[in-house]
Amino acid sequence: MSYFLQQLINGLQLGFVYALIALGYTMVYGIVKLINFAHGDVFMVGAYLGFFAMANWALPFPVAILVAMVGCAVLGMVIERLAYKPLRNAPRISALITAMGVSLFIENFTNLNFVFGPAPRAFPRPFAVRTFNLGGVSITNITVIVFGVSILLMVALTWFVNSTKTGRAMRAVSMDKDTSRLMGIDVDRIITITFGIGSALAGAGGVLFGFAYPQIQPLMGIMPGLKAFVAAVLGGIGIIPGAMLGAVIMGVVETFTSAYVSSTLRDAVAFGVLIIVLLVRPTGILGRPGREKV
Amino acid sequence: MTQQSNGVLLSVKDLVVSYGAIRALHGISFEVGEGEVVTLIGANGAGKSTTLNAVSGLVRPSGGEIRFLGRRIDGKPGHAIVRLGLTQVPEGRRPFLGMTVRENLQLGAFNRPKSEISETMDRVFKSFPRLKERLGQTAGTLSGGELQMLAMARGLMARPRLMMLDEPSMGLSPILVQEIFSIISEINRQGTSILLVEQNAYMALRVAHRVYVLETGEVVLSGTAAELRESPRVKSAYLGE
Amino acid sequence: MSLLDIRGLTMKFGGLVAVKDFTVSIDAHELVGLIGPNGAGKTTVFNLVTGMHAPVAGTIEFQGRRIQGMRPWRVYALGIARTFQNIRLFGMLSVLDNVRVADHHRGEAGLVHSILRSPKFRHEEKRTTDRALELLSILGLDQRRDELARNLPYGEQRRLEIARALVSDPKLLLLDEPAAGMNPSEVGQLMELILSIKERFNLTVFLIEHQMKVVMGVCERVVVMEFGEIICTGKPEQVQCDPKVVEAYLGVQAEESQQ
Amino acid sequence: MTGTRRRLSPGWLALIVTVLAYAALQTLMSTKVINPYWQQVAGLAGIMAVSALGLNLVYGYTGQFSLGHAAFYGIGAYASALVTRSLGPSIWTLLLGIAAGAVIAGLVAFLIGLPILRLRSDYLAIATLGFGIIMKVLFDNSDAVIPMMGGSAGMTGIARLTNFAWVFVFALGATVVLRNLVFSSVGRALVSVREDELAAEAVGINTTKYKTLGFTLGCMYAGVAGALYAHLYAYLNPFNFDFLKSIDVLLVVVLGGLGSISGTLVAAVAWTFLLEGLRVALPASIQDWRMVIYPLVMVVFMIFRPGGLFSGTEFGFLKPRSARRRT
Repeated sequence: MSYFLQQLINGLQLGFVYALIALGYTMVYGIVKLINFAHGDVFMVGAYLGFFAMANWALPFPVAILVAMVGCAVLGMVIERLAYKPLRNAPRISALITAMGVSLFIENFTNLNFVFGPAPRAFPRPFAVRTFNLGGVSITNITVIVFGVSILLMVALTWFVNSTKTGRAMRAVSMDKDTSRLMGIDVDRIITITFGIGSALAGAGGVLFGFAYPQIQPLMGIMPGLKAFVAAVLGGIGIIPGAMLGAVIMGVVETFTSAYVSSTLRDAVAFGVLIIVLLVRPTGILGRPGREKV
Repeated sequence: MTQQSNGVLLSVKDLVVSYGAIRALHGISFEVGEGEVVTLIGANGAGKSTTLNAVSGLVRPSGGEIRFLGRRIDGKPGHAIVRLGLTQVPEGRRPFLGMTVRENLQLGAFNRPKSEISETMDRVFKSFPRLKERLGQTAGTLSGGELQMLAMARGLMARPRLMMLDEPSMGLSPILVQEIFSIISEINRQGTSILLVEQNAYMALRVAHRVYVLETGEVVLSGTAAELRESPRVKSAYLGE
Repeated sequence: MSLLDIRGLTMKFGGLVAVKDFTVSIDAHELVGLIGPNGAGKTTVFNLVTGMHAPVAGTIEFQGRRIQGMRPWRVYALGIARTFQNIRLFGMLSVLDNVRVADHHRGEAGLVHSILRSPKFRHEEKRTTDRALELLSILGLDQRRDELARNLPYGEQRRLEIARALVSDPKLLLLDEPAAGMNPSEVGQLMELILSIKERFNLTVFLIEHQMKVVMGVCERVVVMEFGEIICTGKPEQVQCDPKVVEAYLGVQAEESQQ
Repeated sequence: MTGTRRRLSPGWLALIVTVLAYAALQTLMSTKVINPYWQQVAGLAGIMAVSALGLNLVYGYTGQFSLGHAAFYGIGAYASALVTRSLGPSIWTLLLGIAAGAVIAGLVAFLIGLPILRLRSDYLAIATLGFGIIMKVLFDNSDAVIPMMGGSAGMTGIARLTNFAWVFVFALGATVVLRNLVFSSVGRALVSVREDELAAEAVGINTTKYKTLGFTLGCMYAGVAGALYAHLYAYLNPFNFDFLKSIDVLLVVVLGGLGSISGTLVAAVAWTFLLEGLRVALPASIQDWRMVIYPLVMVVFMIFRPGGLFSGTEFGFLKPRSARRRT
């Protein structure tokens, strides 16, 4: 039983990191219908920014998270302006291929020796890892930080999207772009902001990932990126609570597969769950089934 | 008001719009004056909605010019046009279904200062008292008539000089159509000019001051509403007589 | 004997009742109009007849055979063809191919014959091409055979859709607002076209239309819908005078029209 | 392209040019003017062409967005390698292996396609992507069931039974078959599904059948390509059949132009040679930049030519006579 609870905690921790990435995927998809493959790489850049902030500039970790968030927000907005905006009216496949191109570019560019370099680096921990024992389940202060920061960010995002003018505009644009224009909303600006916020969350996710699984390298974003996207689809793409739910499910399923079945099969099981959910409920767990107009 | 506008709010000259190889508007011209209700009537596909979408910046014209208050607005982005005081209530209402009535109204006032929103809302509720009761409900729970009212109220939240309405009667029962049209007249009396696109020619001719008849992307007939009510051509094509 | 027999047809989307207890019977070689305000449920009736939706309740019999809930391609193979309100051509296929593809279901030379270019394949290809060209020339589109469908002007796209619907020799043709977006002279030509193809191909036609001129000009019988229900059926002249229809369809107050 | 009776028809002309080109290449290879390295690259280009033609059938013609093409490529590779290793290397077991690769890839595609082809566009892409990742995991763990497959260490001991000649013949065959298929009633049915599924149903096309058909055939192409690859490279590693490999093929199809056989052929050859060419052309010190330049080319190309090289058009000789314009 305590083993089960322990794995559940581990799964939730992974799920929360996925959630921070998945939120960016789902917001961007909701607004421009683009699978932003480069998003996982933004997450990776966030981890590196956190690394530099702490290891090279000796900043405290809350500041490191902020640095990563700001840096990633800028990166996300630059990617959107340079690579995606020119293709807004092009066939969707062109935008998708471009996203893959951007993703490969970031991976291979940061892989160069004078940038981050291919060698994995140990993520610094500015404090000792302490373990608390709660009835047979051990929880580290790292886990507490991961839970705390991600919950804080998710609450903040939910508040922002639901209760601010810009958040309202983001929802409006994701529902109906033309009508949003008729309301006087500058749709391009909202799209850029969305990329910025999504990327900032991924940046924070990168730093937390570094804390929890303390090794980073330039290709570290690929698999978490894919899984976070899958999580977003699982929960119902474009739906913010869906992304959180899907991410937690992915994290837990993955951890349980490793713990009870085989760690080499965990990706297969995670994606198997995705395919089954899509077949039963093509628009995801919280998604609304759509009807085609004749 | 700027001098060159001479009481003309909106003037459209030789407007051409194409979708790919298909030309939807072949150079149409019309004007809307200060305080007027002007209506465009015509069959499905005659180019009425395209005209409104070109004026409000949703589609880019390939020729001609559009002036609002004397200023060129063709080619300007849609959100900038709204700021000048020109709003469009789109065909099919297009409410933000997942949002509440209040949020829909707030979005209508997107570019207005926060301080005036509650005052504008109160003013709008005078025309649409039913919406006040439904403020907290999501738009998806409203009936067709209420959705049309929401769309119009949302348009008014921007405090427009000119409001364009696309097919407000669509899918509504005759009694509701009556109600909607009397609200339109009332909005006009309170000082907002109206450009109305309608298939329901009877009602359109009743509330409008002036009328333009569109057929396959061209203006084929225009005049005062009274003149056109008697036109045999309008009678046979649109009034089914 | 009635060709199409619809009884108690009902359709719901979510909570909304789009069509309610719709009952109509159409005889062979009739030309029946279906009119009503926007959103009355006319297109939904067409979608139910052609298998695009499965009804919640009711039956549809075509030549004595129940077809409700059948997949659209099966319904088509039985002899019911349609056009769409907002023109649904295969934009990146040529005009000729748009027509030929609608004849595909009759072909017997499948994959292997196609890959081997067997005599059977060539024979069928020639037959279907000849048939398609014949229809294109009837509809005045033979000069356009190699254009991509999406590059045709609006009026020609409408005619191409009709050509495509006719290639399979349907018994029943459903036309969804064929005159939409046409100017009066085009509308006149369209009316002649509808009447001439009806005779030439021995068709039964069921037609949705907004323009009263078309409805009054070609229909032998008219069914009027409002809010998903039939409010009146009859000859065009009768229907036109029915106050209920005037009120629903023309959107005018009944008392006013009586003045 | 308006061949009159006196001139040779484009089809025959193309055949003659093809045979001459092949003879020239083969002569250059056997005289070692083209060294074994470039022979191998030429072989890879041909394999890419076969695989990409398959994906073009799935996505370009039938409109079904697949991000899992590499999985079928891998299935074909492993299946054929198992056949030749079990039955001993010979031309006959190679042919049997290629057939097995095609059939098994097709069978898996059919079985997985039946449920997932109901999904639309992006959802189908995600499902196929998921399938690709699952297959990669299964290849990684294959040694647990069939030790010969080697799992994540890779499969060795495969006889090098293919060469440029084999690849050329199969690529030519794949092209002709696809051309004949596309310009036929079946081909029109496939394209109608891509253009408008609902309208296709309304004109008598059983869309489920044709989606499954296009998907299965396209994946059989991938199976053939994988079988050729297995016996050209003589070593298989699950790493070669991962998500990025699917992207590679998709890229060739999109760069060439969706729904264009000519475009796919040109892009497959150009892309393979560009990548390998950069490897040779760049000095060792900036080798790493190769992988930076390649995605940049991709992005710039998409921004300036989103429709690909040949969007929906073909070289004249790739159209049957009946499909050529009459002028």
